[in-house]
Amino acid sequence: MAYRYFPGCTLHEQARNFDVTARESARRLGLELAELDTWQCCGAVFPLATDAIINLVSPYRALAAADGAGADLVTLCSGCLNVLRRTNRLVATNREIQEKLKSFVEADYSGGRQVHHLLEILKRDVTFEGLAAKVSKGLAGLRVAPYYGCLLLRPPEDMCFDDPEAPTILEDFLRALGAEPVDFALKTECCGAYLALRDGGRSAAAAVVRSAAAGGADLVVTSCPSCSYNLEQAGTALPVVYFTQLLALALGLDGAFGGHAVDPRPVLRKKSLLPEVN
Amino acid sequence: MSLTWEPRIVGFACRWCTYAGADLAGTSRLEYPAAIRLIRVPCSGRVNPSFVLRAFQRGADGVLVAGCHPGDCHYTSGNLFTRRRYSLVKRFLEYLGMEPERFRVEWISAAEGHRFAQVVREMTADLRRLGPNRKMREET
Amino acid sequence: MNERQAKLRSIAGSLLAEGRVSLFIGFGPGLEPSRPVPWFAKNADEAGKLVLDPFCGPGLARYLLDETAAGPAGIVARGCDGLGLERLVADKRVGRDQVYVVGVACRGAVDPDKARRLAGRPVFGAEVNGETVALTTAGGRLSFPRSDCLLDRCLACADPSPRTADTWLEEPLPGAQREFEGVEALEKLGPDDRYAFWARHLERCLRCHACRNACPACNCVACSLDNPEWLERTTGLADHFMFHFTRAYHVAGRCVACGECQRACPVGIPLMLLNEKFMKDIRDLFAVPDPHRPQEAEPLGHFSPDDPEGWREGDETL
Amino acid sequence: MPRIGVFVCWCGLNIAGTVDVERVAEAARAIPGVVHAETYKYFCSEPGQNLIKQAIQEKRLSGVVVAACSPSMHESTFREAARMAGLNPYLVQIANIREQCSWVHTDREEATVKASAIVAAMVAKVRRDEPLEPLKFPVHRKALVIGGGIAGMQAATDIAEAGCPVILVEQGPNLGGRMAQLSETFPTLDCASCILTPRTAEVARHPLIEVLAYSEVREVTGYVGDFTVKIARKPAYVDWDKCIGCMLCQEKCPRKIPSDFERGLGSRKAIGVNFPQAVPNRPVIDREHCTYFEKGKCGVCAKICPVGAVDFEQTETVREEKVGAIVVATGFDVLPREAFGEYGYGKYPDVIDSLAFERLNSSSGPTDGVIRRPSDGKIPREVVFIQCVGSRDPDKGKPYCSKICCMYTAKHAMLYRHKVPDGQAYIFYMDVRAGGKGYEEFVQRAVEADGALYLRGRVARVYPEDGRLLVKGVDTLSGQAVEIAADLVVLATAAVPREEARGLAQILKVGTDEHGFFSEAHPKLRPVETMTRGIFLAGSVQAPRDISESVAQASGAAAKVLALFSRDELAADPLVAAVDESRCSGCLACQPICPYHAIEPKALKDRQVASVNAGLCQGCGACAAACRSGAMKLKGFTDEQILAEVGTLCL
Amino acid sequence: MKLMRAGALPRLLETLGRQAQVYAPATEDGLVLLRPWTGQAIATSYVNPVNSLKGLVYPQTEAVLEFTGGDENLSLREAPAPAPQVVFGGRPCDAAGLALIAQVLLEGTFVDELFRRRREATTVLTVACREPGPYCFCRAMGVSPADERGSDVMFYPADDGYLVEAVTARGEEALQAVAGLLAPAPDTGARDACRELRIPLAEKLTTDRLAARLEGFFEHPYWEQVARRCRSCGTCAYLCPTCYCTAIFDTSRGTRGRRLRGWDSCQFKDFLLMAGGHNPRPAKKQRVRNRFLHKLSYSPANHGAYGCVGCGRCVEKCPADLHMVAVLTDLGEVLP
Repeated sequence: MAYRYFPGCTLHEQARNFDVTARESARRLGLELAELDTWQCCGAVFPLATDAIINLVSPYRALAAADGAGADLVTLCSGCLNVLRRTNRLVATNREIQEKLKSFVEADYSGGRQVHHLLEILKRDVTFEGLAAKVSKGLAGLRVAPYYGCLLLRPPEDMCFDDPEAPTILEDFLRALGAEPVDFALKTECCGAYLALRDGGRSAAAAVVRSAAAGGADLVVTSCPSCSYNLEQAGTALPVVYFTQLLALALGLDGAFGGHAVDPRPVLRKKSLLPEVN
Repeated sequence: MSLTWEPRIVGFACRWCTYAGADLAGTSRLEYPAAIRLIRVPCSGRVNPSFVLRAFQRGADGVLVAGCHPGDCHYTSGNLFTRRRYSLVKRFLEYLGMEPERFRVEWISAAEGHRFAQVVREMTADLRRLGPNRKMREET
Repeated sequence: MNERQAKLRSIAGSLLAEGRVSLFIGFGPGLEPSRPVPWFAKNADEAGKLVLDPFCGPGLARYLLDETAAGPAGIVARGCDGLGLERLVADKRVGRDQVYVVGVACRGAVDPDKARRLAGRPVFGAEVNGETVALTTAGGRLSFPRSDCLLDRCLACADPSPRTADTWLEEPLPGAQREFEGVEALEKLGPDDRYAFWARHLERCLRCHACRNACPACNCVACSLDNPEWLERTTGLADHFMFHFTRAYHVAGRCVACGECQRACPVGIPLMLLNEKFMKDIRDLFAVPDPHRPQEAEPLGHFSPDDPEGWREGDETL
Repeated sequence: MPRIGVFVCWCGLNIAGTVDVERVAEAARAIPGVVHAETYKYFCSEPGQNLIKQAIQEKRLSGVVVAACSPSMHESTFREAARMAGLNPYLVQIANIREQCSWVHTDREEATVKASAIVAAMVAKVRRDEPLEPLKFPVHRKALVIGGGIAGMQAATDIAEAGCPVILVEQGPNLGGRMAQLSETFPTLDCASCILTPRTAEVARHPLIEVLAYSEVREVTGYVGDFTVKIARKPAYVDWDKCIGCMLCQEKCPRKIPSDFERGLGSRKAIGVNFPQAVPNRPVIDREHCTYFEKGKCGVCAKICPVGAVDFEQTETVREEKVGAIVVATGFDVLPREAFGEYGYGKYPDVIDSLAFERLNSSSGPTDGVIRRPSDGKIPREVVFIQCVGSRDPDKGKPYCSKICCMYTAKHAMLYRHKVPDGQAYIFYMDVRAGGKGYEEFVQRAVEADGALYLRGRVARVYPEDGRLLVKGVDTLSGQAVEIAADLVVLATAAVPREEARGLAQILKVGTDEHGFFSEAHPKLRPVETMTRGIFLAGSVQAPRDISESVAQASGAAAKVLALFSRDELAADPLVAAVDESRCSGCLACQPICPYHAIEPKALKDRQVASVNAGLCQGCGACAAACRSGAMKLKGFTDEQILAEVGTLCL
Repeated sequence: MKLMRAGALPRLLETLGRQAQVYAPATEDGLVLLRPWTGQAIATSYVNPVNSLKGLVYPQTEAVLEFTGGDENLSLREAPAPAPQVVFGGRPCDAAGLALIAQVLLEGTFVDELFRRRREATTVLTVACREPGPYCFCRAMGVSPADERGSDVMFYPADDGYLVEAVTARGEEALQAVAGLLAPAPDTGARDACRELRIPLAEKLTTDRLAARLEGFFEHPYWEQVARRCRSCGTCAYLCPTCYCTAIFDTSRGTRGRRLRGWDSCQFKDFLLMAGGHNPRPAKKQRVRNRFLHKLSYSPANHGAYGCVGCGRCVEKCPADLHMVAVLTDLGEVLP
């Protein structure tokens, strides 16, 4: 199954390590993530106003491009997944909006395609047993707190990603890598998103990280650049990495751990998962 | 025929489920087109396929046969015979040239007042598009 | 003098002589050799006149309805007669023990009208072997393809021999699956074209009941279509639709495809296309491989918990 | 010549508001055979019915059409009125011009034309009606009650007290049902077992009540007055006749398993009873958790039993009973644990449901009545009660209100304060519903006397934080987000039907709503009856009910049963099938169609015909539709009548 | 005697069609039927149309009267007068059949108004026969291939057209209207050919003094034996150009309705079923015997002509081959 890859703006800039580790790992697992040749920002937020159709033009264009290439769309960032998948569902179910977008974008896409997240593809095509077999260096001993945040899970009827209250896909993924997932209460709580910038340490993000630390986690893993930023700025010593970085590490590839606000490498060295600094 | 033609639907409704569902649409004050006129039968299994043709013969534009969902029949198996009979009769009517939208078989429970109103709305809309039925109809 | 016919005469004769049967139903000499008539031999002499040749067309099973009242009756049974008898037995209208079946392997009956048109003159004899039919006329033997000579129903026949018989005149031929190309062709048309097809044919209907009275499945003591509440005597197209819709539904899952209704129709309405539609749907919807053969449980006399809702798929294609 | 009277009801404005009733009456007058037509504001009222009676007598009517509300409302009322006026009740038909016309259409012209057509169709039907007499059947004055809870026991007792024998079938090993698990009951706080156990003993002792515990109904055939019921007795692996109830086996059994009765908070032995005062006081072996059945070893109970009552080879036995009426009282269950992940229900040990809190409260419970935390057994200082968990929640749970949770939660708060004077109870609620007698006062006492703190708002999430449960909710009255560090969280989970209810409904051929609660014949007029005559409902099988309502309903159902048994023979609707032997070919195509096996062959002089056993026939008409020659006639719904209705509706 | 070129036929019908509904033989699904003519091709190579002339003058269903109103205000109305019609292409045997029916329905004590009006509104243009059909036996029944009875105009097929000759005043009138298309006939060869046409099947049948010889044949076992193969359907009666039995019945829709007359067949099981259930002819033998004795014995006795015109339709179409020629052949051997 060929997919068209929609990286999203942040993965070309701030979260380049997310993008690089994803591509390398995918290639190692035999998954072909051909990037869309033309794409724009997904709009970052799915418009709640029913007449804000102009905001849907960009995600629609990405969907139509993928459809044009005869493939489904795959993305990594929770934000992009949320916007693209909800746009896709709206186009498929709302005839009026579909007609307007078609005429405006001059494309003929009416919602037949699907939008996948890399984790979903790993689970379905590679399967976690298959992944475990491909792992060259299991992340034994590494205690990882899987943080879902909001955009992957909610609203449940649109996202259909996992059980909105008790998701397990990240835990299974981590076990496949040999790591030990840490269950913590706030794994599906909001990280504060844009509000976190205002009130600094006291923010929701701090509560999340504290809860993860309380669970005994060595580091937190997420799939959303904005959550990652907020959790890192929460002013605790708990490192926050993208799930693809651990995937790359487990597959013996470079985890691109440089450039984090809280450097995860000391923890990984302590767990002898990274070679000592030479 | 009145000046502006109004579609006429003859409905056969089983008293335990669909007829009660239609009553519920009434008690819930739902509104639906006046095209349908129901005939109360003890069970959808009572509806002889020749009744359906008699309705078209006498001028009905659409016919509905509706009963309990399979498994809920007050008489256990009435609707299961309906399912078998009308699987054949629906296709035979179309084979004779009847447009599929003119004859519908539905399962509508006593709790589905909305579903009943919805079916009537859908049928009426379809029949307005198709216009009056001429096929298998006697000359007046 | 074909020895099949001679063997039949001797069997019938001895059955009558021994009193094993009070009557033997078969074919006897008609006006022309190409039109033998249903024959009811009551003694050895009349049995001696029995005819068995490729001109024996009319269906015989339905006569058993009236002829077994007086006592057991013998019958020469082709596949269609055998299934017709099974139908009457299944409907409890004739006791199987009241009938002595002489099974034959039928290769199809020549349609006298088709033969006359092809030969252009009276026809005295016919031979069906493989795919050709040899007609003997005053001007010598002429041979034609089988599909030009035989009765429509024989061309579509899937049951050359009855499924059971008390004695066999010859080695029975195996049954086959029926195909329904005629139905499939009609299904491909749009609703209006299909209606036009049926309206054109049914408009000629005389309501003479030849089809009903020829049919082994139409064996009711009192037919509901004789009741004016169900069907008035008016002869409008809508009444014809009501008659043929009701009759087709009444024989649905029971018709044995003997084709006698279509053969008997004086105005050439393709009645089998009606019955075959029900057969095809029963085969496809209820997984009955041979819908025209009487089943253990009648298709419309029982249900299965996971029956499909046949009207759902009916919405787009038939 | 038919002399038909048409009576068009205004129904106040319900019909007359949309339908021009005078024009409908006028149109009816023009129909051949109609000799009388009038309108009136309320024909179902006493004066209204008198108008009909008067018209029947004065105009010698041969048929009546009442154009009014649905036949399911007043068909029997108008038929009774006609009978009193001397007209055979089955010559009365109802034209439904309210629920199916005036209430669903707004255009006056359209509604009036449609109403007239419906009336005309009913006139056509009445013309072809024939006078019928109700069929008479013998009545087995014996009742079957399914469910040994408080409702079932009440119904059984009322019926037995009236001198009729009762078979009380209870699925579990002992009587008591849900109430046996309760500690005290609102609003009087009298202890559940004090009022229940005497009743269970009384029922078990009653000469006319045969208790079949650990049994299930497998099949019900027949009809009111003559039901044939197959009851299966599940293998208890203990011969209850021999057993003397010494409970040595329970004592000595080495295998401890979590007890469903204790909601998993306490344990029980693989063999034993649910609670000491259980009636019948006989043990049962839980086959799934018994070492003998798993590995073939142990068998201590068999060795220890002084009377050799333990029998590992015991198998299911089925017995057949003839009963005249059935009362269904199978009670309710609570929403399964995994339904609410956000509260950690089933993941965090100190998040329990109300039924478990009842067990904590119960003196015969796992903690002998002391409120202790399941995790560490400490006495909780702060307890949070969360109402409407799964109730009034169309998205994740059930849309309906479970009715009893507001009351038992208030009770829990009071009991908690009585047992832990310095403890603080918080109750997150949406709307307290305390509509019963003395209920509101009871809740106010919980607030004022026992200091329960009611917080109006829903709880978003419960999660553990340093040994306690952090409850994140909101208090909508103050608009403040609220966070309570609680030692114990009690969820008032939704009441749902028992899992086996749907199967039982299909065995009894009784309808259920989409949640699985049994459907009553009519919410207002026939709450304890079902659509199937002779089958009645009591208690939470029909919808969440508290104990007083269940008992009241049980007595109501018992009264209905006794009304049935008061007559020596039953009158049944004569709308059954019959064979016109002159038209019948005896092909018996109808026989396999009948779900009630009511059709048999019948030999005439020279041929065979079909014949219908009017007792078994329920009048579904599937055979009439299968009869090709039109010989099978369903009275009240004959081919001629339906064809006439079709013809009239198409004019 | 006039001559009309073959090509002129459509113009003739078109002219006559200006004041009347024209019927002409048309081919449909391999059958030739008398159909309303709207300019389509006129069939010529046929023995007899499947539907006979009778069907257009004595239709299968015909309104006797119409009624409206309830119990008090019942009002009756005569059925509307039939529209004038011109029927081309019927054969002389059909026309002779029509004449027999006319004799029964118009010259008896009771005059059937419905039939009279429709007969008078009809102009019968009969085409005589130049070639016998396989089942024709008209001569055996006293009908000739050029019989003029019942026809208004005779058309004798000639090599290049038709010899045309009016028989009745109505025929004369019709020919006046199309005089332009007609030329004086050079000779009467075509007519004579039709008149002398030999009918081989008829020659095999001996039907002289048949009525007399049938006296006392009522209880002969022959009827029992031959009737066994009859299926009591209505094919013979409904195709026969001379059967005139009908039944009266009402139909109503709400307060409007019609009283109708429709064909019936003495072969139907319930033809003579009376109120109360009595049926004088319950057995096939009685019904089959009645049909043939009516046509061969009672009709000659009452109306001086056989009740059969030898058109051969029943011979071709009876599903059990129990038709007039079969019986006549048998009677030849069985009767003294």
